[in-house]
Amino acid sequence: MIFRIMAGLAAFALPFSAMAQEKVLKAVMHADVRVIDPIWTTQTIANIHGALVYDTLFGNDADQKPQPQMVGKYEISPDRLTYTFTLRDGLKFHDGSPVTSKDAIASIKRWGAKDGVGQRLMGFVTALDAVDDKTFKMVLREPYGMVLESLGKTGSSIAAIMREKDAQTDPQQQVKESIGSGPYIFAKDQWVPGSKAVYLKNKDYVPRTEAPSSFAGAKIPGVDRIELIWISDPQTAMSALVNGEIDFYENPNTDFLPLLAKAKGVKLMKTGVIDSTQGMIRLNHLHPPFNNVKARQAMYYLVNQEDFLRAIVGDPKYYRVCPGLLTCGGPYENDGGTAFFKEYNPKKALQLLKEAGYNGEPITILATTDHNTITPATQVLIQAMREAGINVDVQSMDWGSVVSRRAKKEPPAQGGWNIFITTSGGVGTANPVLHTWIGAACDKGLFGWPCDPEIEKLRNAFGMASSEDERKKIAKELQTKAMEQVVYIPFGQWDTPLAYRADRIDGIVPNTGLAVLWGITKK
Amino acid sequence: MAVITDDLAPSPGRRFSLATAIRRNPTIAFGGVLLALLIVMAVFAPLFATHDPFKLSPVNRLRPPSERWWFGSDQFGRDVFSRTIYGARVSLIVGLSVAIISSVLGLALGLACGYFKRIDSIVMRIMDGLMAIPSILLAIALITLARPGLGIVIVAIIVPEVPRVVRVVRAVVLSIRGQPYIESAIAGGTKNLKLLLRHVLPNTLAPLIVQSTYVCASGMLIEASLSFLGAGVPLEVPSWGNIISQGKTFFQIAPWTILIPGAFLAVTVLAVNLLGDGLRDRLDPRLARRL
Amino acid sequence: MTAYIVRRLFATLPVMAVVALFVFFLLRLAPGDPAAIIAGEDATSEAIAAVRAKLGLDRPLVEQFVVWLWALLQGDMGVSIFSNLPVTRLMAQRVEPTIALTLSTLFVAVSLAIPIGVVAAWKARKLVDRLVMGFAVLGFAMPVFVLAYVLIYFFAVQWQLLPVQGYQPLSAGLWPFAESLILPSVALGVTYMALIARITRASMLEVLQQDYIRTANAKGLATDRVLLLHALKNASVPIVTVIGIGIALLISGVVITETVFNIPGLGRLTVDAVLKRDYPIVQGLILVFAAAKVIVNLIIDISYAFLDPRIRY
Amino acid sequence: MSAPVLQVDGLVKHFPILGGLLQRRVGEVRAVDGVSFAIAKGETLGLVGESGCGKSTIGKTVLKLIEPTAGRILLGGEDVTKLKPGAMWQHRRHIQTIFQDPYSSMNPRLAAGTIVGEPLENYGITRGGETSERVAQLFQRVGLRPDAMRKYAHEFSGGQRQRLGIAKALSVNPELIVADEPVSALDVSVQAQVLNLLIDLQEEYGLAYLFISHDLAVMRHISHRIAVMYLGRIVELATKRTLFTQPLHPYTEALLSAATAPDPRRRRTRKRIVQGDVPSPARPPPGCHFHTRCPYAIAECKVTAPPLIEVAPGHHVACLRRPVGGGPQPLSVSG
Amino acid sequence: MSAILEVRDLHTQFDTLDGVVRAVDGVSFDVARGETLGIVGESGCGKSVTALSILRLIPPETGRIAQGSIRFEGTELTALGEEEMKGLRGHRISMIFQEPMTSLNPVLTVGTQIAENVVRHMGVPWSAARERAREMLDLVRIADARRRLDEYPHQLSGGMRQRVMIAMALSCDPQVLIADEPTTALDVTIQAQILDLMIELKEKTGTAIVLITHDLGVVAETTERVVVMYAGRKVEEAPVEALFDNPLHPYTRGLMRAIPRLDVEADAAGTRPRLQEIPGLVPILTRPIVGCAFAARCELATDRCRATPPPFVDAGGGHTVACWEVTL
Repeated sequence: MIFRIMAGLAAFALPFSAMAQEKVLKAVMHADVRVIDPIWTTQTIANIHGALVYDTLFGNDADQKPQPQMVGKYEISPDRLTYTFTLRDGLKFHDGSPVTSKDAIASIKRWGAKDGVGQRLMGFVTALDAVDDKTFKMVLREPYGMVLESLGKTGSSIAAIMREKDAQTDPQQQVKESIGSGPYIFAKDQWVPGSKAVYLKNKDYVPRTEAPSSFAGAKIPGVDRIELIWISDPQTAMSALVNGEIDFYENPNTDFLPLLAKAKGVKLMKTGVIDSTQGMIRLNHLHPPFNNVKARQAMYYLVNQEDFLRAIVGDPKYYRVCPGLLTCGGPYENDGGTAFFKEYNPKKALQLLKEAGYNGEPITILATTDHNTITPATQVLIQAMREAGINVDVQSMDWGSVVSRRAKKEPPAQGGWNIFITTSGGVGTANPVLHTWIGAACDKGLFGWPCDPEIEKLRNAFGMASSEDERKKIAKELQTKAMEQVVYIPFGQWDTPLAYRADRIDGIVPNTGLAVLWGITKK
Repeated sequence: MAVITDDLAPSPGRRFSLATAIRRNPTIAFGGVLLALLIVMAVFAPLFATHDPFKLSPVNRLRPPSERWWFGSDQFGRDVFSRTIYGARVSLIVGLSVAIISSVLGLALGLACGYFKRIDSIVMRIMDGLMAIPSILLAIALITLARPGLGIVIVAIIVPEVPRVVRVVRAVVLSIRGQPYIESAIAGGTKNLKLLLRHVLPNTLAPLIVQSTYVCASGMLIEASLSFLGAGVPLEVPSWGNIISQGKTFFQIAPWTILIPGAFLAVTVLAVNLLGDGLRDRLDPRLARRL
Repeated sequence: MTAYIVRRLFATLPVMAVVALFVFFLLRLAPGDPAAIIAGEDATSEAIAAVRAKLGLDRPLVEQFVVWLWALLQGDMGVSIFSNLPVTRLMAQRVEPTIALTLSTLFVAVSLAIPIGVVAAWKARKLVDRLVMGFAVLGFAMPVFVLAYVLIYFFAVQWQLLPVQGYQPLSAGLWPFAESLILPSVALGVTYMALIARITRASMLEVLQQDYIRTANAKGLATDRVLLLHALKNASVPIVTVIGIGIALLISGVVITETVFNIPGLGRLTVDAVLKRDYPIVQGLILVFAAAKVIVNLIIDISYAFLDPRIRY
Repeated sequence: MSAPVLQVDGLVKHFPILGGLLQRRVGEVRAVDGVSFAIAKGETLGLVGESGCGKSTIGKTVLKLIEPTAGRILLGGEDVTKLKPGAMWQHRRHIQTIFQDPYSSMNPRLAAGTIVGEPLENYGITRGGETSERVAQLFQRVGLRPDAMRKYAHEFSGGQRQRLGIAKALSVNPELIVADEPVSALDVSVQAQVLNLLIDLQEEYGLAYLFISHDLAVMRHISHRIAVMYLGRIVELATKRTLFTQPLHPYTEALLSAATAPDPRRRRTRKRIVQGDVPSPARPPPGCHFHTRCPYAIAECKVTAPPLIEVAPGHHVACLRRPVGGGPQPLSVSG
Repeated sequence: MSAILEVRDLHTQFDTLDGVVRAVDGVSFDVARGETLGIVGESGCGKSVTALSILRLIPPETGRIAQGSIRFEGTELTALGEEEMKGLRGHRISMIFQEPMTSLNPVLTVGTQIAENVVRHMGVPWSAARERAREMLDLVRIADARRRLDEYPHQLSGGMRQRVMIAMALSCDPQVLIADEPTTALDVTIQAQILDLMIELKEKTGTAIVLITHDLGVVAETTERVVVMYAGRKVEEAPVEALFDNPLHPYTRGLMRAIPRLDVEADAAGTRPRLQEIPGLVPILTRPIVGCAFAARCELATDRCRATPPPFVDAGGGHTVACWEVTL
């Protein structure tokens, strides 16, 4: 009897399984897609989403050289003050409407109002006007060396081109729809926040013809459907990959790398040429005690990078001690200001803090509970601070709440904070202009709000420098100043290779920091 | 003159002997001894611990059990054995305080409900409402209202447990009220307060004690579950739920981080449950039906 | 009978009213300004005031409650703070896995627990009984999440027999659907099985002491008829009661099981919402779970009439 | 003559039956339906009847453990019907009770001495050491060793527990003891001990008993007067001797004919005069409740409820076919 | 008359926390075809355990037949396999119990409960068994039998339930019917009806009845022969008239004097004669009893009584008694 029912059910289920013939990429990212506006937030996951759905005018290639992406041809005036862009043919939004200059201009303006790199660029821009439907002009106040690099940026937030009406949304508000012109279409009706986001192949997408390299070159949608599945537990995600339940796992925990390396069908892949992640301890410059530079510098005595890296990564093969702010192994690595780092000495730290006026007040640290690198790093810092005898007020919360709370400028007692820890992508941190966390633009800067005009000046100078030697010199100066001001304390850098089922998928485009999924094909 | 009747009825020589007591109530003895050991371990945790349970030692992370780390180390290089021993404190504090507080509250409300109709109809509606909300859900909903901490966790576990105690006490009070010995006491001129204190209250204690052991076990499990979900005691407190929650990521390469606190939790709950089962069989066989 | 059902339905109203009141005050009792919570972290004070006005949070509490209740009765549970999606939509898309998990656990647990409980009672004090009771006591003490990881370790990781995580809808085929539910159902069901096996044994033991069982034995009836018809049918009322109580346990367990097995159901939504302090979702979930429990109780009550002819309404 | 120890006039006790959508009262169990009697000092009045006839309800009602629906209860001439529990307390000392079930009528967590001494404390008759002295005397009096005071109820046998119950009832020197089936749970040999004790005590202290039982033989042994009850009403009330030698109500006759006797020779000679079951007190038959089983019933019996009439001095009967002065002639079955 | 059931030296024991209870301690008796044997005694004397032992219904977890023989129509029941024993129960030997309220299964219809017995032992289909059940209900004079078949026990009165029990017990024409206190829970008028019915049916079917009761009145009115039990032992056995006319054992005599009587003419003054008491309590069965079990309460007891169990003495006419001090 029971068997008969089961047989009946099986027959009923058959047509469904036949439907499942379409090629589906099941990928687990480091986070869950909750916000669908890549401009509104710097969250990496929102930008992975954005990179699938939206296209960009330029795309930096693996060597961080900008290449035209949506732009067909462009001209730079000899005085390097006027840029004329012409969109290539065949660009259409997912709702069928063509991409026009107006869309591009509105999008750049919104991005330029919100994103750190964009703000810097827009600081130079005096006019941004449409010439015709496909052509528009950008006029600068003075020459700026990073125009195309900024537009082709491969880290958060990308300069995504939206429909004009979406781009006119207040940058402080999220766009409600996620309609772009990129290689994949966001299936909003199938989106289950907290569980999965679904993308369907954009059949009308016209890719470029060049070979893909990071954000540059052809973006060929390789599968019919991409499912970004959210598995919060890294072990579960790893097991799911080993078991073949998913195809792609963006950030396996380094502890699992030996297991993954052994697993049949699974391959590991380095995401880019330099280490993908740098750890950062961010202090709040607005409130005591860290409004005093002496107090900030005292914290250097509490950071032994090796301790942090061991706790996060474990295997020394995958991490690197790097006392500088600009990525070690990157083009602008230097030793400027690294002398601020001292031997681990909690007593000394407390003494210096006291000298800076600290008197045992609680120091509020935002401790995320659900992040596989930030959580352990925070624990290590708390331990060190406690050892020093600092009164630590630990606020445990999930990462999303940290992201919300770190934006609060109020004093810690009124919902603000003193310390939080975050990480940033290696490409971004390698370049002083793209590296927004190194900035010190006061209120306009990133959370923590370091404030030092000198630093900002140096960053501008870097952007306008004409030679590589000059850039390197400015970079060193900048790092020294930033280390002195303690814009943040780095605690090392590491790389997490991505893991995927080599027996099932192919065509992964490596890109440090922001996973690129469009090229992946399924066997 | 009436004759003095013979010896008293069956009361075969019951001199107390430990062996007999254990033979008759093996579950009480087993559960009780186990629990006592755990309590000793928790109270004297600093004496038993081999390491500082809070001390991070990233160099020694995820070490398997060995002479130095009896139960291995976790991902921060902390000693799992020492953390587990300290974790017993959290579980026992939560379990015991939940059991005691909800029993006291439940007893007061249950007596009131069983005795006064007006209070009964109001309080029981509220209890029914609270009972309609699954306990973990109710607990985590309450926890969202305040900053995480041991106190709020205990309160959040008590709130869903109290209605269960109230129901038991109320049912017992109602059934006691119908007992002939209550009528007998009333007929003998016993007044309300004395009736409550001398005849009703002592007879509710046995089922209440039994119930409170189950509440205690359930409290410990809920605490561990809440911590496991990240909604329990603050992360740096080494509760068993937190140890497991932090260790779950490394289960495949360091199973000791989950299995050892998990086993301690299971054994503690087991001990409390066995004690409860034994007490139930001993004190109140009628309760056996209701589990 | 109909009158009884109607009466019982009415009786659920005060219960749900208490739940609704609790849920309503949950947000109002939350630390800080509810409008600020809903408006989000970056909101300006004007934005917060706008939200307050829009939600009527500036009006008297009673009025707020009436408005809130009216919306609720029309199926409007508000909008999630974080994803800006309607709570009802978020819950609707997650109901299926939870129901599938609950029902499959119910099925697995009941269909295993009752037979072993019956056997244990029949062979009381024998080895089988001791094994069953041992299992029951252990199963009752075993935290779901520990058991779940052990199961995953062996069945999914070591032997690769079953998926580690995830949920496949029935539309993906019967086997994928069943496969994805086996481990979660077992992990979730063990406590429940222990509970039902215990009550089955206890209830059967009590029934087996009854005079009518002696009568049945004095008639020389076959053992299976005595056990399964004469005894089990009489023992069924407490068993069914505990199955009902256990469903509450299941709902609590679902929260953990879905988290461990990464099942996109209401349980995980709960955890996510709570950790993010997404109050509208938490409110909606409490209401839905409480309603589910009340309905289960109702069904259990009604089922008594079919199990025991003495019960008349 | 002094007022009767207990007088009951037209006592009614109905228990509501709830039902329907709103759980409204849809009917009632007429447990006691207009009962009157009186008990004199030192007298035993027996209440006999089958289960469901209301005899135990009468016992509880006169003790005011349940409130009567209608009628009057007079204790020593004082109307206690409407008294609230607080006011009733004064009177409880004079009316004590012995329960049927010696197992459940003792608080399992109290020592026997405490149970017996409780009324003494309640009424402030004795204090502290005095109490235990008095309790020891009571133990002695009912045939228990005083050193058993420290034991708990479950350590006593059934008969001994009944002795405890008697001691407790006796402790406040009541005038009336309501004894509800005090020996029906006891074995024959123990039953004799308890019955003898009750009689001794009555003679010693001049107690009155309201003795409730279903057992005619026990009733005949202990009572002075006997009231026979059927479905909430007294159908016959007479002295013991009259009732057993000249039963006038057909139901009394039926009870006597149905009772067994330890005499093998009687068995073939008796004729049983009733068949069928007792109707439910929730739906008693109209008219005379007994007409459904009465071999002598006439049409009128189905309509008219017969009043309890004194047909001879001290002999009351409620039967339409037994008019005043009808005498003890046998009735005949009529169409 | 040939004995259909022979019980010899039956010992049934139970394990309790206080030790082994010797509930039945060496009891022997015969039941002849078609006769009514009474077993009488106070609670705890082992009379019900004796009945359960015959059907081998002693719960195996705690109790056992430790010794002795039970022969039914020549077959040794103590040696029979469980399945064969099941074939016998409810078929050749059936039993009715004290509490008609609790002895019928509350969740099964009356018809099912009678018919399942018939199906089990007669191997007939359900329809035929139901028909048989209806006949049986007619036989025990339950009006409207066909409708009653589909009713549940709670819909019947106490008397009717006991009739149903009798119908069930007799449905397979047993040779022996064991009735354990069948009327104790019933009201006087109902008890009379049930006793009459049992006697009538016994005469109709020729089934032997073993009637177990504590009520001397019921024994006197119903049985032909009586076994008196005390503390797990048989103390006296006699034809019913002989027993009541001339009780020989001090316990039997004590019992007869302890009951209030209805049948003796009341004395004119309405005074209340003292009942004869049997002092003391029954012995505790977990302690081995040396000598006569009644010795502790017996006014005639001598040292011999306390030391050695008395043998049975034949007083003639099938009247035997176990007492050292009896004078014949």
